[in-house]
Amino acid sequence: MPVSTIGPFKLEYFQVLNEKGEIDKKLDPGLSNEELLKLYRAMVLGRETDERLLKLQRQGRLGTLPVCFGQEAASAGAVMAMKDSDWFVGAYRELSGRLMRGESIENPMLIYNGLEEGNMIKTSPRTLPIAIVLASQIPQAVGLGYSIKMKQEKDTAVVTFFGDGSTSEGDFHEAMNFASVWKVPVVFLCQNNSWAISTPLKKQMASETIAQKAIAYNMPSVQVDGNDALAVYKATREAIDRAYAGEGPSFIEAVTYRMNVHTTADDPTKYRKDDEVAMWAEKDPITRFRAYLGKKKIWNDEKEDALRKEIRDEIAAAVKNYEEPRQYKPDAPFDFIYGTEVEAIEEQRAEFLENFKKDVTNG
Amino acid sequence: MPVSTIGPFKLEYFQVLNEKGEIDKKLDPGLSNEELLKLYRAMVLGRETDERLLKLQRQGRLGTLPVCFGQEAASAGAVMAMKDSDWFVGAYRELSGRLMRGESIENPMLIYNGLEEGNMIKTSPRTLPIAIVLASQIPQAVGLGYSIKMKQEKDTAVVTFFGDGSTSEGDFHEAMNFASVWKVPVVFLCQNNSWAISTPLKKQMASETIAQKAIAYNMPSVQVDGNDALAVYKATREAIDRAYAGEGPSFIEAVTYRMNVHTTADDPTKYRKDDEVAMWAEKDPITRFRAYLGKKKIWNDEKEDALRKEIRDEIAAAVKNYEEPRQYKPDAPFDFIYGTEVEAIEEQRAEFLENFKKDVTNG
Amino acid sequence: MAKLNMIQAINRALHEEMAKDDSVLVMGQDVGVNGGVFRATDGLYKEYGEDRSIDTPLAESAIMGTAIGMAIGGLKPVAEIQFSGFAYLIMGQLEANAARMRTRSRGALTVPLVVRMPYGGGIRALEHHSESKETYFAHTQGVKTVIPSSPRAARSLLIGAIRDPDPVIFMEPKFIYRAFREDVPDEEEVGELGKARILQEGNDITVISWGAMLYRTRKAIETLKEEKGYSIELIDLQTIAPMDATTIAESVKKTGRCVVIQEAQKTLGPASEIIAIINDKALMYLEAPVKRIGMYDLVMPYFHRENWYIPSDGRIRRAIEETLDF
Amino acid sequence: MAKLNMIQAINRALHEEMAKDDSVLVMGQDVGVNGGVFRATDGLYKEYGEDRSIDTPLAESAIMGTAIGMAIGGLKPVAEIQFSGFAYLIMGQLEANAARMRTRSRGALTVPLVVRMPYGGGIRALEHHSESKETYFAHTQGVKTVIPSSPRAARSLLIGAIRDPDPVIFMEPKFIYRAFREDVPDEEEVGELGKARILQEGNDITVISWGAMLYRTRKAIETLKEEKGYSIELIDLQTIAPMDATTIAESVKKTGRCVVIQEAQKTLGPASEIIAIINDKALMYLEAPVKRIGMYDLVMPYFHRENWYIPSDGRIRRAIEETLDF
Ligand SMILES: Cc1ncc(C[n+]2csc(CCOP(=O)(O)OP(=O)(O)O)c2C)c(N)n1
Ligand SMILES: Cc1ncc(C[n+]2csc(CCOP(=O)(O)OP(=O)(O)O)c2C)c(N)n1
Ligand SMILES: [Mg+2]
Ligand SMILES: [Mg+2]
Repeated sequence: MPVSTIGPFKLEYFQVLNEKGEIDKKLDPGLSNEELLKLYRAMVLGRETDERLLKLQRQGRLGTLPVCFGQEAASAGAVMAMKDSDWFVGAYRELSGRLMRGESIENPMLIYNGLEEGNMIKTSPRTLPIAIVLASQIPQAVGLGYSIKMKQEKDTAVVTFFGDGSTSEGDFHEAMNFASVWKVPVVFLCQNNSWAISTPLKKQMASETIAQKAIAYNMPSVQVDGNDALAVYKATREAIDRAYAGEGPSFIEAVTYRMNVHTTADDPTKYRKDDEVAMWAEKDPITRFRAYLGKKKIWNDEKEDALRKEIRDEIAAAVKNYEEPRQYKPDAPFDFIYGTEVEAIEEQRAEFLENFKKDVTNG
Repeated sequence: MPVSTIGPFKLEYFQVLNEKGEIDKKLDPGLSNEELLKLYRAMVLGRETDERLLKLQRQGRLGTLPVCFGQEAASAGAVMAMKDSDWFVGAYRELSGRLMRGESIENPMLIYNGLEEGNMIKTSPRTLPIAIVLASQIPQAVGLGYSIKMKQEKDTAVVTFFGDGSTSEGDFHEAMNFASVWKVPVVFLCQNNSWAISTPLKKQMASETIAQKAIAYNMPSVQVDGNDALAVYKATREAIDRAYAGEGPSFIEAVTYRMNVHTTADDPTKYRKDDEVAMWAEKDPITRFRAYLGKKKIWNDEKEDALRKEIRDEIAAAVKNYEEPRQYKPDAPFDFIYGTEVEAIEEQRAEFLENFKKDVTNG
Repeated sequence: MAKLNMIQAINRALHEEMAKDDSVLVMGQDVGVNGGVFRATDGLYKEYGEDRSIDTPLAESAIMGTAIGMAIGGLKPVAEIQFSGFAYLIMGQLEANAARMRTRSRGALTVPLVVRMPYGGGIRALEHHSESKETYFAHTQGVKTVIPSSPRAARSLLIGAIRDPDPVIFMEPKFIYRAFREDVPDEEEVGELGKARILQEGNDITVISWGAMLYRTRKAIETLKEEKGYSIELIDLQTIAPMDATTIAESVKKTGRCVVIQEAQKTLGPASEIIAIINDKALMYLEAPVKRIGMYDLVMPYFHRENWYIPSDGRIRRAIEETLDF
Repeated sequence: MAKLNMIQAINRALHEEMAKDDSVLVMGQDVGVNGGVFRATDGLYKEYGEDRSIDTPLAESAIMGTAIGMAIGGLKPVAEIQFSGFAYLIMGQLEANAARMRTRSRGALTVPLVVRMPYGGGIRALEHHSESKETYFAHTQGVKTVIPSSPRAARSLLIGAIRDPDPVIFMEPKFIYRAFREDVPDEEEVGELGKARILQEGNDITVISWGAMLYRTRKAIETLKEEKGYSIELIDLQTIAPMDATTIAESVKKTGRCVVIQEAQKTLGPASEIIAIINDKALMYLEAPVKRIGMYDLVMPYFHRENWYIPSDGRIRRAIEETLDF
C-alpha cells in the first residue's frame, strides 16, 4: 500500500469528582471511608503547612520558598496509591505528598531556612530530596526503576513528579524514552499547573495536552483533573498496578493550577490576570473533597474544626521545635563531600575552622 | 463529561515509487524529466563518491569516515525540494544531498583526511558543516528558522537532517518543542536507517515509528519510504511549502537502511545478520529510480554508462586535485579561534611555531 | 549621568543596544513579559515586542543551541540562563558549536552571541543558586568569559560583549545586583574584553579579584589602608578568559606579592590560572607565595552556612596581611 | 601474570568486578552486543546478559541520570560515554546530582558509580574525538577524576573506582589503548584513588604527567637520562581530583624544579592546579618557574595537524632541559 495510516492514537481524559463534590459512580476507585479521610487529611495538612510556611517567609523567618496552594490533590492523590516501599522522586511542588509520605513538617522549614538537615529524610528513606534542577530527577526515577527490576523487588514502583514546564527539558524526553525501552516500573506524573514562573503553557508548548507527549514513547498515558484527588489516585493506582505487573511505565497528566506565587520571590501580577485565578479557585481540590465527604455523611463542620485544630497544633509544635535555638555544625559540609577521607578536604576543613573562629571573634 | 477522548492522532505513511520502479500516479509529485535526471544524477554521484571514499580509506589514504551507501534518496530527495537560499543543517550521512547542494567532492576528502579546510563550504554558504555531536545541529536549525522569520526572508526554509538514534537525545526534543512554539520554517528530516552503530531501533525506542514523536509537539508529520527519492521529495516539498507559507515546522521520517558499516572503524558482523542487509538491498533507491527512468523511456544503458563515466572522471579529477602535494598552514588553528586579536593566543602561536620548527628539524 | 545599581545598568545596556541594532534580541526563561526574575530585561518586552524579547520554553540546551543558530543566521542573541547553576546544561552546545564554529568553518561561520547568567552566593536562595563555576566556561576555548564588578563596568562590558564577534559568557554577580549604585555616564562606553583593570595602584602587594568578591575586597582594603597604611594594588580581573596575563604579571613584578580572592572553589578555580601565569611570567619577583582564598572544594552549602564559606572581609584582610608579613 | 594492553586490562577489570559483585553492571552506547566501540566491554554481554551489559539509547544525560538512580537504588553502574567529547552533555546531571547527593542528603543517599570515557588525541579520528577536558570534571566537587597511564594501572584503578563510594570519572587515554602491553598480575590489585605515584625517583627535576602524555614523557626521559645522565623524578598524577598535593610538594621540595606535561589545553588545565599547589606548599624551594606544556588554548585541530599540537617528544625534552638550565 503506497499510502497507509499510522495510528490512530487516542488518550482519555477523566474526572471522578467534579467541582461540586459529586462523584461519577462508574469511575469511583472505591476507597474506604478511612482511606478517604486519610487522603483528605493529607491535603489539609499540605494546605495548612503551605500557608504557615508562607507566613513564616513573609515574616522573614524563612528564605525563598515555593508555594503549593491549590495543588494538594495531585501529589496526595498519587501518594495515596503508593506504598512506603515505592520510591517518591519529586520536585518541590508536592508538599502534601511529601508530608503524607512521612516527612516531618520541620523538614521544609529547615530546607527553606537554608539547612541541608531538612533533607535527612530519616522518616521516609525512599523519598528523594526535592530536586531544584528541573527534570533532573526524572532520569533518576528511571534508574531506580531499573534497580527494582534488577533486584526483582516485587510490587515496587517509582513515582516521579514534575511540572508542565519541566517537560520541555531534554532530560524529560530522554528519561521517558529510556523508561519505555527498559519497561521499568515508573509512573511519570506531570502536575500541569498552567505556568512555569511567568511562562504560560502556550509559550511552553504547541501541543494541546501534555499527556500526548507519551505517544512518542508508546507509553500508556492519561490526562486527569489534577484537582480531583480521586482521579489522580485512580490514574496512579492503575499505573502502579501496571508497573507491579511488569508492564512498564505510564504517564499521567494532572491538570491543576498554581493559585499563588511561583516562589516568594515572584510577583504574578506582572504576568497574569486575576480572573484566571478566580476561575480556578472554584475548582479547589479541598473544597470539593470536603463536599464529597459531607455528601457521604462521613464529615461535618465539627469534624472539620477538630481536624483543622489538630493539624494547626501539629504545625505549631513543629514550628516551635524548629525554632528552638540549635547549633548547626559549621563544618558539616566537609563531612559529606566524599565517602572516603581526603587529605585536601581535611586540610581545607582546618583552614575553614580557623577562619570561622576568627570571623566569629572578629579576629 | 467525566471521560472524554484526546485525539485521535493519525499519521500517513506513503511511498511513490515502489521497489520495482513503478510509480503511484496519484502521488506523483510531477517532476519534469530534467528534474528527474538531476535527482538521479545526484544519487549516483553520492553513491560513486561514497564508494570511492571508502576505497581511499581502505587504502589508508583517508581516516575514519561514515559510509552513506543505500541512503542516497533521503538527502538527495530532500535537497531536490530546496533552493540555494534555504539552509541545509545536516549530520554526516547526507553525502548525496551535500554534493547536490554544491559542495565540492574534495570537501569530504579533506575532512576525512583531518583537514578543517574541507569545511570551507565556499560553494554553498548556506550548508552548515557536518555535525558530529548527534542532534546538536537540530537546535541550530531552529535558531536559523527564527532568524529567517525575524528578517522576514521570503520563501526561505531550513531543512535539518539526523538519524534515528539522534532522536533519543534531549536536543532533538528541545528543538522540536522550540520550533513548534515559535512556528519557524524548519523541516525536520529523520533518516531512520534502523541502526545507531550497533544499536537497533528496538533498543533505541519503544515506539513503532519515529514520525509519531512529532505528535508531542503538534507538528505535521509523515513517514515515507526513505529509499524512494520521489516520496522524500514530495514530503519535503510539502513541508517546505508549509514553511514558506508561514505555517511552521514539519517532521518527516524517511525509512531507509544503513547498508554498509557505520564508519570504517565499525564491524557490523558483530551485531547484525546478513539477511537483513540482503532484504534491504532489494529496496535500493538507485536501482528503482533507474528502472523508473527506463520505464519512462528517458534512460537507457548507454546513458547510464555515459553518466557513470562522467561521474567517475569527475571524482577522479577531484581525487587527483586533492592529492596534489599541498602545504597546509601549520598554525591555521590560531587564525580562527577568536574574531579579535588575543594576546595570549599570539603568544602561544609564537611558542607553537618555535616548537613546530624544532620538531620538524628534530632540534 | 545617572546613579544606577548593577541590574539597572545591565538593563540600560540592553535597552541601548537593542535600540541601536535591530538584530540584537534577548531570550530566555521569563525574560519577556516578566522582565526577568531579577528584572534585568525589564521593559524590553514593552519596547521591542515578543519577537525580540523572547520568553522561551524551559530548556537551557535549546536556548544555547537556538541562539547559535540565530547568530549564524545574522542575529545577535543575548540569551539569559536564569541561574548559572543551570548553565551546565549548555556545556554540550557551548563546547561543540558556539566555541568551535569559527574554527570548524575556517571563519566562514561565526557565532556572535552573549549568554548572561547571574552567579554566586549571598542572596539566601535555594540550592543551585549560589555557585561560581566560571572555570567551566573559561576552560572552554573559543569563548570569552566576562564578569563585571560594578554597575558602570557591567554596562560597558555588556555592550562590549554584545558587539564582540565571539561567543561571550557574561556572568553577573547577583550578590551585588542591588548592593550599591554608581555613576554611569550618559555617553556610550564600550568595555574592552580581555583586559583587567587596575582599580588602585600600589607597591606593597597586588590583590586580584572580580565580581562580588571584588566588592568585598575593596571594603577590606579600605580598612587596611586606613588602619595600616599599606600601598595595595587592586586589580579587577574582569575577563576570566582570555586572561590578561600582562597586567597581572606587570603588577606582581612591581609588588612581589599577590593575593587572589575568588568565590569559586579552590581546585582549578581561576586563581589557579592566575598563579600559573605569575609562575610563567613573574616567578622570580615573588617574595611570598601567592595566596588564594575562596570557596573550598565543597558543594556550596545552603544559605544558612553560606556566609561562613564565602570569603569574609576578615579572611580577605588576614590573607593580605599574612602575605605582607611573609 | 598476563601481558595485556590497556583495553584488555580494562576489560579484565570489568569482568573481574562483575563476577565478584552482582550489583555491578555496564551501560552505554554499543557496550553490549558490540562490546564497545573500542571493545572495552567485550564478552560481558555474553557472560552477564543484556541486563548487566546494557545497550542504552543514544542520550548521554540520561545515561548519567539513570546511572545515578541505579546507584541510589543499590546497583553499581559503570557507564560508558563513547568519547569524552560527548561528555559535556552529562555535566548537568553530574554536577546537580551525582556530585551533590551525598551532601544534599547528609550521607543518607550516595552515588557510587563510575563513568568511563576514552579521551585524548592521536588516533586519527573525527572532530570531538581528541580532546582532554579533565578540568571540567576535576573542577566538579564531590567527584573523583582518575586517569590511568598503563594497563596495570588501568586495571587496578578501575577496580578501585568501582569500589569507591563516590562518583568517579574514569578517563581512558585512547591513544595508548593498544600502544603497549604490560604484565598484569593474576591476583587482585585495588588502586587507591587520590594518590599520585612516583614512577622513578630522581633529584634534579620533577616531571609530572598522566595518561597518554606520561607514556610519551617516559620515552623522552629515557633518552635524556641516557644521553645526559639527568636524575629525573617522574610522577604519574593518576588522580586529577582530589589531587595528591603531598606527593607533588614533597618531590618539588627535593628537586626544586618541575615540568608538567598535559594533553589538556593551557588555561585552567590541570597543570595550573599543580602549579598552584607548588606555590602553596613549595614555592620557596623552586629554582625555576614550573614549566607547563600541553595543548594551546585552541580547538583541538582535526587529525592532520593534531600531532603538531599534542606535546611531542622533542617539546617535552626541550621543556625539561630548559627548566634544568634555568
Ligand atoms: C534546569 C532549570 N532551569 C531553570 C530553573 C529555574 N526555575 C525554577 S522553577 C521554574 C519553572 C518551573 O515550571 P514547571 O516545571 O511548570 O513547575 P512549577 O514551578 O509550575 O511547579 C524555573 C524556570 C530551574 N530550577 N532548573
Ligand atoms: C552526542 C553523541 N553521542 C555519541 C556519538 C557517537 N556516535 C556517532 S554516530 C552514533 C550513532 C548514530 O546513530 P543515528 O543517529 O541513527 O545516525 P546514523 O549513524 O545511523 O546515521 C554514535 C553513537 C556522537 N557522535 N554524538
Ligand atoms: Mg508549572
Ligand atoms: Mg541510524
